[in-house]
Order: sequence, then structure tokens, then C-alpha cells
Amino acid sequence: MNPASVLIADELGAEKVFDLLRLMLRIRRFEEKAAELYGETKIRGFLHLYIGEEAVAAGLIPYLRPEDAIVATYREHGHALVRGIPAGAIMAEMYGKQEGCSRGHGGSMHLYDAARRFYGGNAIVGGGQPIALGLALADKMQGRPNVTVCFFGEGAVAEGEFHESMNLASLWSLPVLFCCENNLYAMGTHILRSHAQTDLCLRVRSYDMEAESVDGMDVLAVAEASERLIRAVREEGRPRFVEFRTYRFRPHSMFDPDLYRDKKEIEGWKRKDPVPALIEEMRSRGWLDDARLATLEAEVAREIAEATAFAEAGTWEPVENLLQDVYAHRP
Amino acid sequence: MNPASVLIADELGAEKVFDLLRLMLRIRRFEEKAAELYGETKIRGFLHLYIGEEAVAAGLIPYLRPEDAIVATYREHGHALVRGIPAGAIMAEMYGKQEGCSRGHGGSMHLYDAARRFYGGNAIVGGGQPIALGLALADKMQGRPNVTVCFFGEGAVAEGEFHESMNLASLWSLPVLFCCENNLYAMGTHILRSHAQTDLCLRVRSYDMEAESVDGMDVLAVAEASERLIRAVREEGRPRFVEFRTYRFRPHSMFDPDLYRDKKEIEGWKRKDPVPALIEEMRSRGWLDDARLATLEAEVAREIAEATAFAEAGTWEPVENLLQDVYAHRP
Amino acid sequence: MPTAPDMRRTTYREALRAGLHEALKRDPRVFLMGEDVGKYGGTYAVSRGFLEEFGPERIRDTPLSESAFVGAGIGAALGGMRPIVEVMTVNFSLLALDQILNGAATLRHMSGGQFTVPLVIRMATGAGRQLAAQHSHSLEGWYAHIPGIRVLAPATLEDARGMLWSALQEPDPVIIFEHAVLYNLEGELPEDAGAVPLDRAAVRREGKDLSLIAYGGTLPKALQAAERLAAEGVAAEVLDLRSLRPLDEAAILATVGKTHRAVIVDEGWRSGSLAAEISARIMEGAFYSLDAPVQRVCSEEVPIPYARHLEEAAIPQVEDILAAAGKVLGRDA
Amino acid sequence: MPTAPDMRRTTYREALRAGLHEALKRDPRVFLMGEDVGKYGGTYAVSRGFLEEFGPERIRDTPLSESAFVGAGIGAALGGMRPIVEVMTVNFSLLALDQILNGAATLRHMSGGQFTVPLVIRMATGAGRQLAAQHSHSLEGWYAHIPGIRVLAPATLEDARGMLWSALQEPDPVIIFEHAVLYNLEGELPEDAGAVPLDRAAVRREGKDLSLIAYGGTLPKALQAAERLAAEGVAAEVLDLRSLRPLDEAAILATVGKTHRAVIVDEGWRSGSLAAEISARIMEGAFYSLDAPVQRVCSEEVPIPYARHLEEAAIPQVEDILAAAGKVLGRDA
Ligand SMILES: Cc1ncc(C[n+]2csc(CCOP(=O)(O)OP(=O)(O)O)c2C)c(N)n1
Ligand SMILES: Cc1ncc(C[n+]2csc(CCOP(=O)(O)OP(=O)(O)O)c2C)c(N)n1
Ligand SMILES: [Mg+2]
Ligand SMILES: [Mg+2]
Repeated sequence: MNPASVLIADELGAEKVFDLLRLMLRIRRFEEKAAELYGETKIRGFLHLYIGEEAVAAGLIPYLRPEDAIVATYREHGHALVRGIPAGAIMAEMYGKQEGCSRGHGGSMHLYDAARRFYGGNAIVGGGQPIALGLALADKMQGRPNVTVCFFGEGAVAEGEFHESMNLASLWSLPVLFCCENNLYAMGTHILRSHAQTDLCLRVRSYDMEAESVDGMDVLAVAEASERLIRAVREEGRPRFVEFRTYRFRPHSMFDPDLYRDKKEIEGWKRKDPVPALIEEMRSRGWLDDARLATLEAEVAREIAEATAFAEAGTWEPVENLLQDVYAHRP
Repeated sequence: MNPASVLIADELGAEKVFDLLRLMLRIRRFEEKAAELYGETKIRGFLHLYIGEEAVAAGLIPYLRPEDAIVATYREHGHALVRGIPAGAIMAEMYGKQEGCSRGHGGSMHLYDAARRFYGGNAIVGGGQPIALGLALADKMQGRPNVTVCFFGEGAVAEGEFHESMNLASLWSLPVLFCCENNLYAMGTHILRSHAQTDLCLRVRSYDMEAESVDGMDVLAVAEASERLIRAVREEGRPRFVEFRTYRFRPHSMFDPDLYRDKKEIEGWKRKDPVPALIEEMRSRGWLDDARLATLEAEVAREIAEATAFAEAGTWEPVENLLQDVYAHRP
Repeated sequence: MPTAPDMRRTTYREALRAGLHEALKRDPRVFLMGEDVGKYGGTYAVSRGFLEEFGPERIRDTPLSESAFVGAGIGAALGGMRPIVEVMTVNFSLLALDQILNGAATLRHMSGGQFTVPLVIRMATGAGRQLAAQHSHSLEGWYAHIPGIRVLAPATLEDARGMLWSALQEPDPVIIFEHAVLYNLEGELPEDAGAVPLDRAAVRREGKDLSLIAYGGTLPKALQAAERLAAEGVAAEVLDLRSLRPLDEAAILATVGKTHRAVIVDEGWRSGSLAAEISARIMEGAFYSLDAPVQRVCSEEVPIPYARHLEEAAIPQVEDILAAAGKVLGRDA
Repeated sequence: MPTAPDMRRTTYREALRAGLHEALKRDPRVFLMGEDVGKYGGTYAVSRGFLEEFGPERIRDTPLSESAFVGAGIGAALGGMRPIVEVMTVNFSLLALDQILNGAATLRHMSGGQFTVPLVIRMATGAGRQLAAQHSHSLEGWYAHIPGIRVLAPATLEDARGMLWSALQEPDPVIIFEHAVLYNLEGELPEDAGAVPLDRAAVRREGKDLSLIAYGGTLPKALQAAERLAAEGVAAEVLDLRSLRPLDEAAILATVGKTHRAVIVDEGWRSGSLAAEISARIMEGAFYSLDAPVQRVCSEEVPIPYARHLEEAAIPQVEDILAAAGKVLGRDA
């Protein structure tokens, strides 16, 4: 826990901090279950776990309004859950059932929810950034005071789309909060082997955009920065960039043998695990005891069990529907 | 003329400075002729004139070694001429004759010369930058102490390719000199409407690459910087970036009605015309008199007349050859 | 009894311009964005004066960032606007192809039908102006391969005038290809010309002896060839595809069913051309009514060269159509 | 008398790996570059251990910058190297398509024959692993449309082993598509397996009743279908295209000339598929020897869905091939 976070906790108070814990736990347990179900071949295709990075989605997304928009990546279960997509709809999606939040068409990498302005879910690295520009442009042109949040990894920063999007967002003053989840690796490629200059904020400031780095393993730090930055984007009507320094505890995907990094490095980062860190802080403040934690765990376990049951009970879209929804009206 | 250029002239001496003048004049007169021939429909397609920007190619390219490589754009007559491609071969190319430097396949936008390591000639804005990386990589991997110079406009800086190329060049320490010919406009789009941050050097430094701006209307300043920067790239084996601040006196292409800029702005820049400026400086030093200038003009006029005659006398590639050179061996 | 509307002499360029003007006037959600659409007035002068009339919010000059501004078009469409994105020419659209294929075309289906991307993308296409290999592509066939988008090729003044508005009424992404040699095409257009239907091909000339199937820049050539054939007593029917995706297969089969012989004229490179698809559809749907194998007149498989005579040799010409017609009529050999 | 070479049990992945290993060993100008080819060991583990063996100069991990590193491959080839660029999958290759089409494919011709781009690009392709719409493309047909490049689709262990070396001997750019479902394909390969010819299609099974024409990921399915047909007394010939550009038209016409009936199996979306080109070639070259219209078995025109049953329904299956075979044999209706 960063020293400043003590003050943030004071300010947020026990209940809000408890909410942050609940969000992180929901992601953690949901993904642990997903990994298990992958082992049972209930879930297939690519599955990218967010475990270790929960503080980012949990600390940021609650500060958005329902009218705000989110563009995420293929590593987006956490973002979807925090945004309020029911766990059952996400799980059913990963099962490929038509009760899934994308009717089973998308799977883990393509969670969508139009009502919640959750625009995915993009399996092309860097592909979501231009779309975020447009969402923000539409809000701006229609005079809606909304913010679009766009998540991506540090690996995506090397793509041409990043550059074009930073420039256009700044040039046109689009209300986008660009959130780089810097977990140090793009698959097996360490940031030192993908970026000539690893100070990404420096890079971003060269587009005349404000940028800052935040400890992404500290949900309180994330919350403080997010509240402030989302407000700034909304008020100024200009984009901002924030880098959350984080780490994924699991391999890139279920296919990744994870041969490129040291077990010690992983252990080192696990010591910064945002979930126990917050529990520790809360306990020391007397905001959490074993009983309350057990209750929370039980509540989360129930949610996930229900989600799994929902997915299990889900139905397969009839094959006759295959060509539906390619066009609004089948031409 | 910049105050520092006085010292540069001292250092270079009368003959070297005269050579610079000759190069600029050759470009200027060559292009004036090309424009005339376009009017006569001898030349067709796109024709992008470099008039106004001659100091850049004339001041830089002479400092390259024959083994160095050049990647240019569709506005590359000047670069081709200074690199030593015979004016006749260029003119014939623009006529579409098989004596052209690209057998008439390319026209004005695609001048090539393998022996002179002149790699074009690229009609896709930003398209040449990745290729420059590879040329430099090949030199580096084969232990050749060569430099690759890559020219592009400030408009190209907005393309994703620019970003990817800067990063990769810096990350891999590739010996490329990136030369941005900032003439303020990309077709009709002023840099203020294409870049959020118009200090392009600031942008480039964020890739951990050294960058500087040079007055591109002053051939002496260009020469000084070029000699120094080419040497630095060669010695350090790392890329560098230089922005030449320049201006095109003519419309973007022969199709451009040039409605987007003020005649006054053009007049203002014409007062910085690098050709009369250098003539002036040389006269004041007693390095040039009317007679010598007349001789030079006559020499240049003869070269261009011969080039035009060469192009006129050139032959059309037989239509039966159409499918030649698509593959090394016709499959 | 309605009187015939007044006719007005105009050009393909002016017709496009009128369509664009109408769209901007009628629907406040419509805006135009792309390189040099504003201050410059549009590369082909289609939007000249619009910046002054509609302002920089709705006539947006973009930096050279094809991927970002096409993607921004997708996002703006998702956000309730009706963006018209101009990609200057198809040659530069490759830089935005990922956004089109993996974004615009897939979002509706991938999201289980939740999202709608009412985006219109305009681009110039084709060779014929000595712009050489990198500026002379005809990639309509590639776009016509992509499920989830519609692809249009206006070849007449009516379609240049009307397709844009119709495209804007579509809830799905539509790509409109304007052939660069057509901008100066002249003709008559009713004063009240407007929206046109999108999915149907059109018989531009009736005939019974063979079918010439064309689109975009090859339509005028097919019509010229038909004229020449008529002089020889051969009645060629000319079908203008108009919509390249979906293809109006019924119209294709109908004309072949009538004439029993077909030549497809397509400026794309032969191998893997849209013409191949049409030939395959005829194979599958009208094989037994064919009196001769369908022929294709396409571009030669070469990067389009600069020199005029080579460029002309590389792309379909009236003579090539006549030669192919001779073949299907059994008049050669 | 030479004795038969020793056979060794191996996989498509191992065969690719052996080919790559050999290339790196034999030619010092060869190097491999792409995302995660080094430290990670290659997305499909094809280059695992190579970084340790050949070092970071020759096994180059790149940032996520498809356009830049493919373009760098072009430049390196121009500069005398023999780069092998791995684009992780065809899905990401759109980001580099401009470099491929406007650079690699055109430089020789555009320069009047001065430049040579001996570049090899490898990429995984295809659906079948529930990776959903953005990760399941089969765009071989698009690449096969481009003059100036060669396109290969190894579908057997021999080709996985041998095509790379042959490709590296070509002075022109070659794209090799490795179908993602084939990596685990097992079989026997001679110990001394090596280079294979590039331009020729191969008859993988002889037959006289109909031709199944396939490539890459659809070859095993075509072979299974042939097996099933054999059980019903129908002798299907299976032609493996191997080279998608140039197409071995002679082999296509030869098999159709023999069987008079053909089904083309292609994982690309139907409209504008490579299968359309093959159908058109048969139309033009073998029309009079056809006993029935050529049929295509392609992917349905939908972004490939995630759910297994929907994905299976979207891409060609053995049952679909059998149904099409029934059609050309006149056994339906
Ligand atoms: C354009 C593109 N190239 C390559 C890939 C394959 N790929 C998927 S995720 C990934 C790494 C991305 O790293 P980063 O942006 O840091 O995000 P993280 O996975 O670490 O969250 C790669 C290379 C892809 N999906 N899209
Ligand atoms: C990718 C791409 N997009 C658009 C164009 C059309 N175009 C040609 S030149 C040009 C302006 C380029 O400006 P800049 O890079 O500043 O170079 P300058 O022409 O000023 O020398 C544009 C938009 C193109 N050739 N390539
Ligand atoms: Mg990462
Ligand atoms: Mg410029």
C-alpha cells in the first residue's frame, strides 16, 4: 500500500473501500472459476486472465457514469464484471450459449453490452483505440458530457493505431481517458524489448496530452487517480492518458507455457497482490474481520456458482440462425 | 541567410558553395522544365514539384557515400538528381520511355536506381519508413558502415508507420537518418490541423532518439547539419531525426488549385528562396559574378535540354513486355 | 398526369456533390471526414465549398491517419452519428482495412446483434490516369468478399446522385467506390433526382445475343462495346451490377438465361477478381443454359505501369471486350 | 540401388521447425523476425529454442508493429539479407497489407526490374479453434490476387518441411500460409526430406469419378470425404493446390479433364473466394468436358462465431463436401 493510499482510504471510508474489495474479489474468483472450466473444456478458444490486475478495473470503472463508454481488450472479464454485466451473461458467453452477453458469438475476447455502453472486447491489439475516438466524437458532437474510457496494454502502444489515436484525440479535443495497463509483457515480450523509451508518459506528453503513472497494484491509488482523471476529462473535454503499472500473475493465455519470465519475478509481484494488500489495510483499520470476509467470500462464491449454473443451463443458438445478425436485414 | 551560415560558408570555401548552388539550380530548372512539359502533356499522371525546397536535397545528399542508401517520396526529382541519376533518365521516366530510370513503369513518383542505392520514390505517404529500417538493418547485420537516409513530409508524421518506425529504429539502433521535410502543408492541410503538437522534435525525442530542427531554406545550414548528422549516425550506429523547415512554392501537384493558403504567405516564403539567397551571399563575398552565373545557367540549361532531347528520343517499351519483371522468372 | 421532371446537364462529380450536399442538409447527424475534404475542397473537388457552408465540425479535415479516422467513423456510428468517411482512394484504404474488416463488418454479428454501425465510406478507385502501380488499384472485389458490409459502385449520374442517401439509410456499413475516370462523365439528370434502390443490378441496354456484365469504370466501356457490336448486328445486353455486395444474382442469371452467353468486364486483376465470382455464380446457377463458356475481361496481372500505352494494355479496353464477345459468340478460331 | 530413406514419425509443427532450422543453419543471410518468435518460442512453438541457438540478431522479437517489421523485411531483402518474417496470424496481416501490396509485390516491376525482394513471410491462417471472428480469417484468396508475390499453402508434412527452403531460393516475395489446425498433424517423413518444387499442384489421391480440389486446412477434409466416397464406390481424385499463386492451371484442367466433375473446397468466405477463381478457370478451360456444374464448398458468409456448433456450421465440413459431391454426381434432387 502506498503511503498516500492511507489518506485515500480515510477519505473513501469503510464502505466504499469494502466495495472495492468486493469488486476485486469478484473478478479474482470469477477468473479462477473460468480457468477451472477451461480445464474441463467448458470454455474454449482463447482465455486471457486478468488475475493480478484487478485493482485497475475495480478502482476505475465505478467512477464512470452509466452514460459513459468503455472500450476494452481481449483481457476484459474484469472490466465487464465491474461495469455491471451479469456474471452469468459473461460465463454463458464463454460457454458459447445464446444467453451470453454476445449470444455466444464472441467468447471470452468479445464481451459486449450495448445498454451499458460496453464496446468490448477487441482481439486486435490496438484496434479499439480508433473506435474510442469515434465514440467520444459522437458524444462531443451531440453535446453529451460523456467520457469514453479506452483500455489497452503497453504492448499496444507500439502499434501505429496508438500514435494516430493519441494525435487525433488531442488535436480534436476528444473526451477519452486512455488507460494503459502496463503489465510489462506483451505475450512473451518484455517492455524493454518492445519500446525504445519505456517512460510511456513522456511519449504521450509529446502529443500535448497530460499523462501520469499510477500504481496499478494499489486499488486505492487507482481509485483516487481515476476519480480525478475522469472528472478532468469530463470537465476539460480533452483526452488524458494514465498508465497503471501492474502485472499479470498468470500466463498470457491458456496456451502460453510462460517460459519467458523468471518465477522469482512473478513471486515478487505476487507480494504486491492488490487483494491481500487491501484486506490487510482494512483489517488494520478494523474495517474487516474474518467473519465479514467469510461472508463476502460466500456471497461471491454464490454469485459465481449461480453464473456457472446459468451458463450450464443456457441453450445453444439454433444453427439455422447462423446468418442472422450479419446484416440488420438479411440482404 | 542565418548568421551562423556565414561561418559555414567560410569553412566550406568558394568551390563547395558553388557546387551547392549548381545543385539547387539544376533542380529548379529541371522542375520548371517538367512543369512546362506537363502543360504540353508530355508528362502525365501526378507531378509533385520540389521548387522552394531545393536546399534540403542539395545540402544533404552530397554528404552521403555511394554505399549509403536513400528512401524518398513522390516529391523526389531533386533527390534523384543530386544523387546522380542522370537528368535524361529521370526525364525519360516522366515521359514513360523505356530509357527512364524505371523503364517508364513508375513515372515521376517512382524514380529508382539500384546502382546508386536510390530506393524511390514511394507514393504511399509513410510507406518508405519501414523499408528504410530494413535497409539499415541489412547494412548493420552485414557489418557495412552505411547510413540510410529516409525523407518524408510533416504530413507523414501522422501515419502509424512513422511511430512504428521511430520506435523500431531506436530500439534496434538502426543507422537511419530520418529527414522530415516540413513544408507546413500536407496537400491542403496545414500542420496546425494535422498535429496536436507541432514541435516534431519533441515528439521524436520521446523515442529516445536525438532530434533537431534546421532552416531548410538555407542550404549552408542544411549542409552543416547534414554533414554532422550523417557522421553521427554512421559513428554511433544509431538513428537520428532532423526536421528541415521549408516550403513549397508550387501547388501540391499539378491538379491542386491551391485554394487553401494565402498568396501573401507564399510571397513571404519566396523572400526566403534559397537560390537567390545563396547567390546574394556569394556575390557579396565576391565568389560569384554575372559572368560565372550566366555560365552556370547555360550549363544547367544545356543539361536540361539534353535530358529533354534524350527523353524525346527515347522509345516505348514494347507492349509485349507488359508482363516482364512482375516476377524474376515468369511463373 | 405528372409531367416529366426537368432535366439538367451535369457531371458525375456534380451529382456526387449534390448527393452529399443533400445528406448534410437533411440529416444533422451526417458529417464528412477525411483527408483534405475541407480546406482543399476534396481531392476530386466533390466537397468544394462545404467547409464554408457547414463548418469544421461537420466537414472535418483529418491528418494522414487512415486507420484512426476510419475507426473513428465506426465509433461515431456506434455513438449515433451518420459519418461519411472519405478515404481519398482505395489505394490508401489498406491502411484502414483492419478497422473495416475486424471492426465495421463484424461488430453487429460478434455482439450478437447488439451493435449497429451505420457508416458510409467513400473512396475513389481504379486506373486510367497514369498514376502508376501504387495509385491505380481496383480492389472492389476484396471488399465484396467481406460479410457484414455492403459495397456499391455507382457508374451513372443517377447512382452518383442517389446512392449516398440510400446508403445513409442503411443500418450497416456501406462502401461506395467512385471510379476516378468517371468524375468528368457528363449527362442529363432530372432536377428532382434522389435516392435509388441499392440491391438491384440494372440492365443498361437490352439485347438478346450476349450479356456484357460490368460495373463502375468498366460500364462505359461495356456500353461502347455494345454499340460496336450493334453495328455488326449483334445485340448485346449490358448489365450494370451496381451493388457488388450483395450481388444481384437473380439479375445475373436472368440475363444469362436470356442470352446464353456472357462476358464479364472487371478492372481488377484477373486471378481472384470479382469477375471470377460472377463466373462461378453463372457456373452454379445457369450452367445448363450456357451456349459457350463465360469469358472474363480483366486487368493483366501486373502492377499498373505508368506509361500510357502500357497502362492501356494492362486494363480492360473496348477491343478486349469485343474480342471476348467474339469468343463467346464462337466467331474466333 | 538406393535404399529407401529412413522414415521418422513427426508433426507438421516439427516439420516446419526442421525446415526453419535448416534454413538458419545453411544460409547466414537468413534470419527470423516477428512477434514472440524468440523468448516466447513462437506462438505455435515452431521456433522454440532458436533464440538460444542462433542469438537475438537472427531471432528477432519485434514490438507489436506489423507494418514496420514487415516493411523492414522488405528493406532487409533489398539489402541482401534473406529475411523470414513471421506475422503471427493472417488476422494481423491486414496491418501490413499495404507494405506487402504496395511494396514487396510491386518494387520489381515498378523499378523496371532493378529490385529484387527475396522475402519470405510466414503466417498462420484459418478457423476451427473457436477463436471467433477476428482470429479466424482465411484470406489466402486475397493474397493470391496480388501480382508479384507467390503464395504457398503447405498441407502435408513434406510441404511443411520443404517449402520454406524452396521459398528462400525464390528471388520474389513468398507468403507461406500455415493452417492453424494442421500444426498437430502427425505422419511419417523421410529423414532426408528437403526442398520441394513450388509451382505444381499434387494429386494426393487418384480417382476417376470426380475431382475434389483443396488446399491447406481443407485438404485433410477432402481426403476424408474421398475415403467416405470410396466406401460408396465412388473414386474421387483429390488435388492439393499447394501453390495458390501461381495456380497450377494445367493440373486443375487435367483432373477435371479426367473426371468431368469437380468440387472445390476452400475455407474462405464463398463470395470472392479463391474457389471462385478455380471455378472460373474451369469454366474457361474445361467447359466442354464438364458433365455437371462445378460446385464450391466454402465458409458461410458470416464472421466466424465462437460457439463450437456455430463455428462448425460456418466452415467447410466433410458432410458438406459429400453433399456437393452428390450434387455433381447427379445424386440429389
Ligand atoms: C494486431 C495484433 N497483433 C498481434 C496479436 C497477438 N497478440 C495478442 S495479445 C498480444 C500481446 C499484447 O500485449 P499488451 O498490449 O501489453 O496487452 P496484455 O496482453 O499484456 O494485456 C499479442 C501479441 C493481436 N491480437 N493483434
Ligand atoms: C497513405 C496515403 N494517404 C494519402 C495519400 C494522398 N497524399 C499524397 S501526398 C499527401 C500529403 C503528404 O504531405 P507531406 O507528408 O507533408 O508531404 P509533402 O507533400 O508536403 O511533401 C497526401 C495526403 C497518399 N499518397 N498516401
Ligand atoms: Mg502487456
Ligand atoms: Mg508537407
